[in-house]
Formats: sequence, C-alpha cells, structure tokens
Amino acid sequence: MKAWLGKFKSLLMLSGIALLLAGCGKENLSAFIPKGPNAETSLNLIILSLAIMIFVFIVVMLVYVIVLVRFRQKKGQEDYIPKQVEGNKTLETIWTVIPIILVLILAVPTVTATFELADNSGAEEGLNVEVTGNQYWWHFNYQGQEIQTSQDMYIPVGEPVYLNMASTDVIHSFWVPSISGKMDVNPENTNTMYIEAEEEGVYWGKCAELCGPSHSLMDFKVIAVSQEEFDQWVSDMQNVDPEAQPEGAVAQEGQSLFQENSCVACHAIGSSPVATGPNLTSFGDRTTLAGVEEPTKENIVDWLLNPEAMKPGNKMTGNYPELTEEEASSIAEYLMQLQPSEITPEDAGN
Amino acid sequence: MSSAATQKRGFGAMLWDYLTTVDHKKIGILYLIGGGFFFLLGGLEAMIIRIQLLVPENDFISAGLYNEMITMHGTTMIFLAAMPLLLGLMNVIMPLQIGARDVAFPFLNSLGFWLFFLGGILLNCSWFLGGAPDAGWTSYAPLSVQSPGHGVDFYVMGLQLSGAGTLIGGINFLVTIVTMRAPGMTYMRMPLFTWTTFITSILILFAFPALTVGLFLLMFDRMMGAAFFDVALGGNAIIWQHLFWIFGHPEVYILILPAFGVFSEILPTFSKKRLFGYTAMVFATILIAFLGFMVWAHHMFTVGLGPVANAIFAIATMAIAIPTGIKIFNWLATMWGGSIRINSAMLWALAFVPTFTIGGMTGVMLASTVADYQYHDTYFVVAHFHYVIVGGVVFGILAALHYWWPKIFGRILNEAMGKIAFWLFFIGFHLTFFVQHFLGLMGMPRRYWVFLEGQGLDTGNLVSSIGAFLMGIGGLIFLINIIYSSVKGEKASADPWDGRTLEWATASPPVHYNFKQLPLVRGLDPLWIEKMEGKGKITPAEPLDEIHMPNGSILPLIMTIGFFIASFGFIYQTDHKAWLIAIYVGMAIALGAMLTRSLKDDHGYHISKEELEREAE
Amino acid sequence: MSHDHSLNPETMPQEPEKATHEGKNKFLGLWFFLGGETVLFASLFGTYLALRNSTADGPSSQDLFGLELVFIMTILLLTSSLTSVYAMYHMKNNDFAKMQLWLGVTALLGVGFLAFEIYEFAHYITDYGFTFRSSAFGSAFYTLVGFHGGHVAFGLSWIIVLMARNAKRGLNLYNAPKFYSFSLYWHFIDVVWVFIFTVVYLMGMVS
Amino acid sequence: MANNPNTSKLKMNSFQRQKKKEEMKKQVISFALMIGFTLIAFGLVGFSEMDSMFLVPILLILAVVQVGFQFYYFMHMKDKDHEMPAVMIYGGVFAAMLTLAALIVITWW
Ligand code: HEA
Ligand code: HEA
Ligand code: HEC
Ligand code: CUA
Ligand SMILES: [Cu+2]
Repeated sequence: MKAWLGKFKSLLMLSGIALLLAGCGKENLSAFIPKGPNAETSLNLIILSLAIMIFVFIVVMLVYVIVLVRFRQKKGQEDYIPKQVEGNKTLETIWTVIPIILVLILAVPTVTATFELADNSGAEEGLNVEVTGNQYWWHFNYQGQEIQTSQDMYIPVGEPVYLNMASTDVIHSFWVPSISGKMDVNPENTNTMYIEAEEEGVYWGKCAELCGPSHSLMDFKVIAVSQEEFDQWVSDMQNVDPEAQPEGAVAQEGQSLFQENSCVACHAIGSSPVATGPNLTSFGDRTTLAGVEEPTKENIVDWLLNPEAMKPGNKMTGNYPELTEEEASSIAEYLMQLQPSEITPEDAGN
Repeated sequence: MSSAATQKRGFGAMLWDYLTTVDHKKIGILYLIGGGFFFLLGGLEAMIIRIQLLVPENDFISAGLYNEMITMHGTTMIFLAAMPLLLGLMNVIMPLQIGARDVAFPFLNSLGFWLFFLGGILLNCSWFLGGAPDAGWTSYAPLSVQSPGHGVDFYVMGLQLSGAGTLIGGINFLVTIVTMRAPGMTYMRMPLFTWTTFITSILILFAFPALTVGLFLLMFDRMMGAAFFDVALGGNAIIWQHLFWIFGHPEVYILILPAFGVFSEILPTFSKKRLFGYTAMVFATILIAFLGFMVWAHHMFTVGLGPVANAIFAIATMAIAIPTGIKIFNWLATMWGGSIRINSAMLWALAFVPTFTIGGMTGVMLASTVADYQYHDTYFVVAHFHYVIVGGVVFGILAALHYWWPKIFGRILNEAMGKIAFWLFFIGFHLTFFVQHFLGLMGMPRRYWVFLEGQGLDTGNLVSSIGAFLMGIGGLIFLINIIYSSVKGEKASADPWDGRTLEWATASPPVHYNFKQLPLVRGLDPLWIEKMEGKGKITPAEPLDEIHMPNGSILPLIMTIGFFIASFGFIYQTDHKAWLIAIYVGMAIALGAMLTRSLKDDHGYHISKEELEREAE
Repeated sequence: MSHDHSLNPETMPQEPEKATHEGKNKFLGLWFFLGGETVLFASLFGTYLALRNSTADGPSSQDLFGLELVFIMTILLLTSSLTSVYAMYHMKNNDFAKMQLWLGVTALLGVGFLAFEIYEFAHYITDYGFTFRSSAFGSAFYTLVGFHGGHVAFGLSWIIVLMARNAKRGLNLYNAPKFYSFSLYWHFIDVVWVFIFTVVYLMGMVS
Repeated sequence: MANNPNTSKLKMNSFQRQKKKEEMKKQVISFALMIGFTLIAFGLVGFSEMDSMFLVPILLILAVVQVGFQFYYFMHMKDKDHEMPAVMIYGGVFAAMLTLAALIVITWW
C-alpha cells in the first residue's frame, strides 16, 4: 500500500501541489515536512484525500459556474417559467455511485494505515519510554535504563521508540508533528504509540489537548541523535553523580541553596524517580527553559523570581520559599552547569 | 417590529404580551431576538480571540481569560446563537408551511423558549461572578472538574436549562408535524424545511438526553463530591467524552439540517423551478441523521480506542459524504435550467454551495484516521468546522432571515446593504478560515493562547485576524440594515418572492390564527400549483367556522425563573450551605407554577365566526 | 369553555384519551418523550456498567446486594403496572369510581416501592458506609437507581394531583388523556426497573 | 375537530365490551408471564450454580421479553395508531444501544 501511495505522491509532486505544501511551515515543526515514517504515512493520506477533494471540488465548481453563467434570468424574461423537472434517475444514480467509489478509494488505505500505526509488536525488544504529562511539562522515564529526563527527550535515529503514556492530572496530548501524529495522554490508562525519526534533528513537540492556562506553553523537544551518540548519552546519564560539586563559589552556593530551599523536594537531579517537577539532571543542556523560553541566565532568574509571569497557572508558583535576586542568580549559575553528558542538542545538528 | 396594532398599545402592554405569549410566531421572534443577541456576543468574543492572535506572543488578554473566551465563544455560538436562531425560524415558518394554526403544545413552546433564554443568561452571568467557564466548549473531564471557581458550574447549569428547553421544543415540533398538517399535506408533500425540522427534532430527542446525563455527572462531581471522573476513586474521564460526543456529533447535524432545509426552499424559489429529486432529498436527510448517530468517535481518534474502533468510525464517517453529496448535486440540478434571480437571500444560498463543499470535504479528510492524528486539535479542525458552521449554518440563517424577513416582520430588508454585508462577510470569512487549514498542519494546535515567534505562523494568523475584522464589519452592516429596514423598509406583500409554499399564501405578517380557513393541499409546492392553474389562491379545506386558540400564560416564565434561582443555589451551596435556601425557594416557585398549571383548566378561547367575517380580507 | 366535556356512558368514545385533538397530541408527545427517556436511561446504565467494578476498595455489588428486598420491590412495581392497566380498562368503560380505585392502588404500591428503596439506601449508608462519594461505583449506583426513584416520586405526585383535582368532576375528554399519559409513564418506569433489577442487582450478584 | 369532541358518539355495544374483556384477559396473561419470568430470573441467581457466561445472557433475554410485554400489551404498542410511537421507541432503542456499546467498551479497553 505504501509503495503505490508513494508513487502517487511523486506524481503529485510534479503537479506542484506537494511543492506548494512543502513550502509550508518551519522545518522540524510542520507536518508538511515529515521526518519520520508515521508522519509520512499521515502526509500520504493527506495528499491522497486532498487530491480526491480537489477533484470533487472542481466538478462541483464546474457545474456551479455553468449554472450561474447560463441560467441567470435575462432581461425581458421575467415571466418565463422553466420546465419543472422532478428528477432524473440516471443522473441521481451517477452522483450516488461516484462518491461511493471515491470514499472507498480513501477508506482502504485509511484502514490499512490505521492498523499499521497501531502495531506495537516491536515493543518487547525495543526501547521503551514512559511518558508522563503534567501541567505543564513532560517527563520521560527510560524504562529499564534508570534514566529520567524532562522536557527534552533523546532518541536514536532510525529506531522505533515505544512510548507508554499517562498523565498525572488532566488530559494532555503528545504531538511531534514532523515525526508523528498525536496521541492523548490520559489520567486513567496507559496509551501506547511509537515514534521514529529518520534524520537527526531537534524536533518540536507540542501539547495538543487543552489542559489549562499554560496549555499553549507546554512545548517539548524530541532530540534524535545517531545510535552511537545515543548510547553515549545513555551511559553518561546512567553515571551521573547527583552530588557533584559545580565549579565556582557562586554555583556552589547555588547548589546548597537548591538543597535548602526545598527545590529537591520536587526536582530530582540524577535518576531519582521524584517527578513533582521537571527532572533537572541535564538542565544545562536544555534547549529551552520551562519548555518555551530561551535558557539564558537572565530568564532563569526571572523564572525563579516569578514563574507565574512566564507560565500562568504552573504548579511551582507559590510552592517554594521566596528567593532574593542574588539567591536566584546563584541557583541559576548552578543549574546551568548541570551538563552531565557529552551529547547535547548540538549533536543533533540544529 | 410587529404589526401597527401592537405598537399603539404602548410598550408595557406589548412587553406583557411577549412575556405571556404562546403564539408560535411571537415565540419565534423571541427566539430570533435572543439568538441574535447571543450571536452578537459570540461574535464579539471571536473578535477578541482574533485580536489576541493578531501577532505572536501577544498579551492583549491573559491566558486564563483567553480560555474563558474560547469556551464562551464556542458554547454561546452553538447553544445560544445558532440553534435558537434555527429554532426561531422553525417556530415561525414550519406551522405556516404545513398549514397549521399553531404548534401542538403552545404552552410548552413558550416554556422551551424561556428555558433557553434564561439558561443563556445564567451562563453569561459567570462573566460577572468570578469568571466564565474555561475548559473549552467540550469541557473535557478532568480539566472541567478541576477548574477552580464557579465558571464550569455556570456551564453545567446554564446548558442544562437551555438543553431542557431545546428538548421540549423538539418534541413540540415532532407532534405538530405528525398531527397538525393541513388536509392533503401528506408527508411526501411537506416542504423540505418542514422535513428537516422533523428530522432535526428527532435528532434533538435522541441526542440531548446524553448531554443531560453528562451534565448531571459533571454537576454531581463538581457540586456534590461524586467520583465519576475522579481517577483516584475509580472514575473514568473518557465517559464524559463519549457522552459529550454521542450528543455532540448529532448536534452538528441538528445545526446543519435545518440550514439544508432553508436552501432547499430558497434555491427553487429563486430558480423558479421545483426542487430536483425531492424524494432523494428527503431520504438523504434521513440517512444523514441515521448515520450521524454512528460516527461520534471520530472526535476521539487520538483517545486510544484502538485500531478496530478507529477504523469502523472512520468508514462510517466517510459514508456521510454520500447522502450529503446527493444534496449538493440536487441543488445544482435544481438551478440547472432554471431562471435564476439573485438578491441577498439568494446570494447567501449561492455562497453556501462552494463554501460548504470545502468544509464537508475537509470533514472527510479528517475522517481518515491516520491523517487525523495530525489534524486533531489543530487549527485544521477549527478551519473545518467554521467552514461547515459559518459557511453552512450561518449562511443558512442569514439567507433564511433575508428570505423570510418580509413574512415575519412585514418589511423587506434593504437590498443594497444586504449585498454589501454579504460581500464583506463572505470575503472576510474565507480570509479568516482558509489559511487556518495550513496553520494547523504547520504545527499550530487549537486553544492556544499565544503562538511563539519564529515558527512560521505569523503571516497566517495576521491574515486570519484581518479577515475576522471584515466579518465583523459585515455583521455590523447587517445589524444596521435590520434597524433601518424595521423603520424605513419597504412594506412586503403576502408573496414578495413569487413563492411556492404555504407560508406565502397568508398575509405578511400573518394574522395570529395564521389561516382563516385551513388550506387544502393538492401537491408539492401547493401555492405554486394554484398559481400555475391560474387561481393564485389556495382552496380552503373547510367552511369558515370559529377558531379555537390557546390562552397566553405567564407561568412558563415563572417556572423558568424558579429553575434559574435554584441553579444559583446549586452553584453556590458548595461555598455556603445557606445557599440551599435558594434551591428550595427556586424549586418551590417552579413546582408551584407547575401545580397551578395542572390545577387550573385551560381550554383556550374561540374566535367566533362573526369576528372572522368582520376582519375583511 | 364552550363545550361540556363530561360524558355519560352513552356518549363515551371508544378511546377517550385520543378523542380530542389535544388528547392525541398529549398521547404522542408523551410517547416521544419516552423515546428520549430511553436514551437518558441508556446513558445512565452505560455509565453504571463502565464503573460497576470501580469500587476503590469500598464495598462491591456482591458485598451489598440481597435478593429478598429487591424481589419485593420488583413485585410491588410489576403489580402496580397491572393495576394501572385495570384503571385504564375502567376508564375506557367510563367507570370513573373504579378507575380512581385502581389508580389509588397503583399509587399505594408505588409508595411502598419507594419506601423500600429509601430503606435500602439508608441500610447501605449506615451499615456499610457505602455512599454516593465512596467510589465511582457508589456514584454510579446511586445516580442510576436514584434517577429511577426520582421518576417514581414524580409519577406519584403526578397521579395524586390528577386524582385529587378530578375527584369531584368525573371523567371527561379533557382529563382522560392526562390519566392515560400517566399510565404510559408509569409503565415506562416499570420497564426501567426491569432492567435495573436485572443489570444492577441480579448481574451484580452473579459476576 | 378540537371543538366538537362528541363527533365520535358511540354507544358501547356488546361486541366492544367483549373485545375489551378479551384484551383484559390477554393483559392478565402477560402479567402472569412477567411475574413468571421474574421468578425464574431471581431463582436462577438465588439457587442455581450456573456459570455467569450463560446466566447473564439468559437474564438479559428474560428482561427483554418482559419489557416487550410491557410495551406491546400494557402500553398497546401492538395496536394500530401506534406507528409513530413505535418508530420513536425503536429510534430511542437504537440510540440507546449505541450509547451502551460505547460505554461498555470502555471497561474492556
Ligand atoms: C454544522 C456542523 C458540521 C458539519 C455539517 C460537519 C460535517 C462533517 N464533519 Fe465535522 N465538525 C464540526 C461540525 C460539523 N462537521 C465541529 C464543530 C467539529 C469540532 C468539534 C470540536 O472538537 O470542537 C467537527 C469535527 C470533525 C471531526 C473531528 C476532527 C478532530 O477533532 O480531530 C471529523 C472527523 O472525522 C469531522 C468530520 C466531518 C464529516 C465527514 C462531515 C460530513 O458531514 C461532511 C459531508 C459533506 C461533504 C463531503 C461535501 C459534499 C459532498 C460531495 C460534493 C460529494 C462528493 C464528496 C466526496 C466523495 C468526498 N468533523
Ligand atoms: C455557530 C458556531 C460558530 C460561529 C458562527 C463561529 C464564528 C467565528 N469564530 Fe468560532 N468557534 C466555534 C463556533 C463558532 N464560531 C466553536 C465551537 C469553537 C471551539 C471552541 C473551543 O475550542 O472550545 C470556535 C473556536 C474559534 C477559534 C479558535 C480558538 C482557539 O482554538 O484558540 C477561532 C479563532 O480564530 C474562532 C473564530 C471565529 C470567528 C472569527 C467567527 C466569525 O465568523 C464571527 C463573526 C460574527 C460576528 C462578527 C457577529 C455578527 C453579528 C450579527 C450578524 C448580528 C446578528 C443579529 C441578529 C440576527 C439580530 N472560533
Ligand atoms: C511544588 C514543587 C516545586 C518546587 C518546590 C520547586 N519547583 Fe521548580 N518546577 C516545578 C514545576 C511543576 C515546574 C514545571 C513548570 C512548568 O513548566 O509548568 C518547575 C520548573 C522549574 C524549572 C524549569 C525546568 C525546565 O526543565 O525547564 C526550573 C529551573 C526550576 N523549576 C527550578 C526550581 C528551583 C531552583 C526551586 C527552588 C527554589 C524550585 N524549582 C522549586 C515544581 C517545583
Ligand atoms: Cu498539556 Cu495542553
Ligand atoms: Cu462529528
């Protein structure tokens, strides 16, 4: 099924439609520029259905325009009474049967693809990641690997990664448009899906189910690196020393402030399963702060002083002791040094 | 707005008249006023949404307020604007089309209206009482259960009231159509608008109870500590989604079918041709309604129902394209060979065809499960449903308003203004929503308070917002047209458009008993038949005799006020038990009104034969 | 009122409940309403079925339910269905006194049913601590059975008002449809109960 | 029509009385059957050791048949002039089945 869909797609490429679409959106975010097999399957179906729709629309518009041009009432014809036609069996049959055929053409690949994407048979041997949605951040637990991360998820390129997803609060939806379609993250059950990236890259992920005020700020990243780099990352992450001293007095001060100010109650460093807040083990390598902001020191300080301004309704606000600007700055210094792995988003090429 | 006689009686008397009326035409007008008011409100909310999304990372309104805005926009537009406007049109027109003097249950008709209206007011009270609901018009649990404040409580109680009103309205229309058709008006001679009213009412009857139950569960969870959606106590939030969509999908056909009915009246009239394939049109309507019950899970493709369920629902959903296609082509064939006159009513109907086709086709694209994994909860979906809802339902309502305005109010809407409003709205509409298809696939989920800079989403959103402002201006001009025409508009004759159906056989606006003598129907398009046979007038089916009419009553309003007060009690008793008093008082008022109704015989009154004869033609 | 609707046996139409236009409307309206109620109760049953094992370590259906009480309640309600049939039989024979009598019996049986139900709920709450808030199962159970009980209570108030209002007036074409509508409604309540005792109680004790 | 209810003045003749009697007899039989079904249902649950795989469908069938009696005999859905009521009840049952299917599937998945 994939093969002929693929051929169909290249055919359309020529007709320019796909070209037009390919111009749409930002690389690594847009569903028009697929970087993984699931996104490709989706796009193929999108293009197939679009082609059918364009055909239908052209037919409808053709008749419509003819009607409007030919059958407008002309001057002096105000009293003309057209023939009162009751119907026409042949015509009516035609416009019943043709849509049936068109729908079938779409239905068959839809059903095949649906089962294809639901095929989780590789999960046993494959890499399994437990994905947890929280208001308003994501947590990733690499099952059987003793690795916990938040916000940024590393995966090896060209490998399906099996996700087991659940939420701790309300419904979220896990969506990385350029790699795969979305799947809801529910509080009452574990949903499974797999994702696979065909190229290295930092792929933008978004929460697609309304989950509260900061729903639009619940972004995350999927970082696809080569298999070797991934293995390296895994071993680095497994050997993190949560107590490691940062460099410089300010940062060391920050580290003790971090311990004293109950930050650790919510934020784990290392593979501790505590996940009331994002795991900060590799915070220094994060592509973003809290999912959406540039992780500059200034921003981190702003966050620590007033998280509410950055993410309305987040669950950190008001739940930690108030910090002075100085304290915040030392903590930021410390946090930015949390770079346990040689592998960083830079290795993914972006 | 109504006849000169009422205006002379002074404002107080007229107000009392409308508060107590059981006349289907006046209730219809009340629905139009109420629905129009909420449409304006929903439109205003839409403008605020589009201002917020004008530029990236805008902070015109806060995140919390944005969520309240979209929730109220969606809820208001669907439940308080589109549906009531349609119910209003049905109320005025359907009894006229079947040659009846009133509806089956005039008292309940009035009750239905007041429940809708006060339910809507209740919902909007939330703006002033600590914040509107903010969990989306779909109010998915557990977000809706956890939402702080009383916003969602207002959603629950407001929709419960107005939903009850709609259900009553549906049963009323059903019985009316079954028992009160004029002699000779067989089912297969009913105008399409009456048919769609009939089928829509069936949908209401079977779809709304699911919402009622869903709302009760949410109410119990929020206000009484039940655990339906509380995962910790074994609850299951997916139940809400099923109940909501078992109601919700038929709901969208509740909206579109009457609009289909409207177009099936307007296109033949202004093409001077009978509807092509009448029988097929009727059966397509029935088929759409039937299939409409079996597709709800297409809103839940990403919930994780598994591939079998997803595949079944995908195919069932696509099947709806077939009966809908039959309709589109039959409309085209109706115009083919006709003699088409274009005025504002017809313009809206003509604009509907391509617009709705696009919306319907994106619907079929959405039905393709794996593709929907990408579309779902993005602006692609927003684009889809505004194409079908605005391009189908709103265009339909506007077409119907221009078409039936003379019949309802006795004056013709201004043509020039009608056309300007149309073009602004039409162009604005496509600007607003066409780009949204692309925004969605480019990675913009819906219900996003802000979109970030540098993600390639800026231009699209800007264009979309500009389009929305054009729609706003178009809407404003339509409003001015209404005011202008009700003062200065051209007086309408009984049959200004050379109509085909029975409503054009009585005066504009019709006398309160509609027809002095019930008409005799001799075929489809009865008035047209008589015109073609040179009579131009409907043959009466009975000798002139006294007419039995129902009495007006203030009880429906009082009953509803009782429920209204009790709703506040339910909402606030979680804060303070003293509010239980409001429940008791409110319920006592409502039950007292019901008791009064059942203890006091109400046999209506008769208009004597002499009186009828005196009212000369 | 321009016509006297009171009738003697000589002028009684065959089906007084449908003899007037208003009567026919009421008759159909009530039937259609019952169509909607079917979906309402289906939603409640569905919710119950989805949550019946979600006891959150609280009492389960096997712990709670007993056959005897439910059996008595069932017989009461089934019998009340038959007595309302008798009432309608006498209505069609234009025998007002007998109709009132049988409606009275119907109401009494309904009151009996309701009393047992209240007793049952009280028993669960006091003896098992099983409440509306205990678990999702508790919420679903009380909601489903309570909705039915609410319908019974509403039906009772309806028939009592009807009987009192018309006690002195006898049967006429204005109130015959009202009595008839009540009887339809009452049968429907019975229908729902049949499913409740089957699905909630009997099936709850089996699995 | 509404204003002259006495149009259908009919004298109750013996034939009609007879018919009503027979109707009543049928209803009493229905009632007896319903009670019988109820007894069987309760009896099966109370006294038999049947596997729930078999028991549950039997219970459901007993309930459905009983409800059929209610609708067709007690509520007269079998009579003429009840086409519309029948359509609406079947419509309701159709929507009800879908609703039940949806919500029951939740517990399986
Ligand atoms: C008036 C309202 C209305 C109407 C008429 C429709 C009509 C249709 N809708 Fe739409 N829909 C909505 C209102 C409506 N919808 C709303 C409000 C939502 C979002 C709710 C929310 O989440 O907030 C939604 C969401 C929605 C979804 C879920 C998307 C998602 O959330 O992921 C889907 C998926 O299948 C869908 C499908 C369809 C289909 C197949 C039709 C069909 O009925 C369309 C049929 C019509 C045609 C196809 C055009 C004419 C036909 C021809 C010319 C014949 C030839 C055609 C072919 C062979 C294809 N709709
Ligand atoms: C009937 C339904 C309906 C209608 C008509 C509209 C109309 C419009 N909608 Fe709405 N919309 C919804 C139903 C509707 N919408 C729903 C259900 C949602 C989902 C909510 C959710 O996510 O929960 C939504 C969401 C939604 C969003 C997405 C928000 C988000 O996801 O973040 C946006 C964004 O652009 C939008 C814009 C608009 C615009 C610009 C219009 C314009 O067309 C409005 C133009 C109208 C006017 C300017 C008013 C003109 C006034 C008159 C003509 C007066 C008439 C008076 C008399 C008759 C007396 N809508
Ligand atoms: C009540 C629990 C809680 C406490 C205590 C807490 N946080 Fe947080 N923190 C959170 C949550 C929840 C988030 C995620 C917010 C969001 O994105 O919505 C977060 C986010 C962050 C982030 C951004 C994380 C990222 O991955 O981008 C930083 C940095 C941070 N917290 C630092 C701190 C520091 C330093 C302290 C102590 C002074 C602290 N937190 C105390 C809960 C907490
Ligand atoms: Cu999480 Cu939206
Ligand atoms: Cu739908």
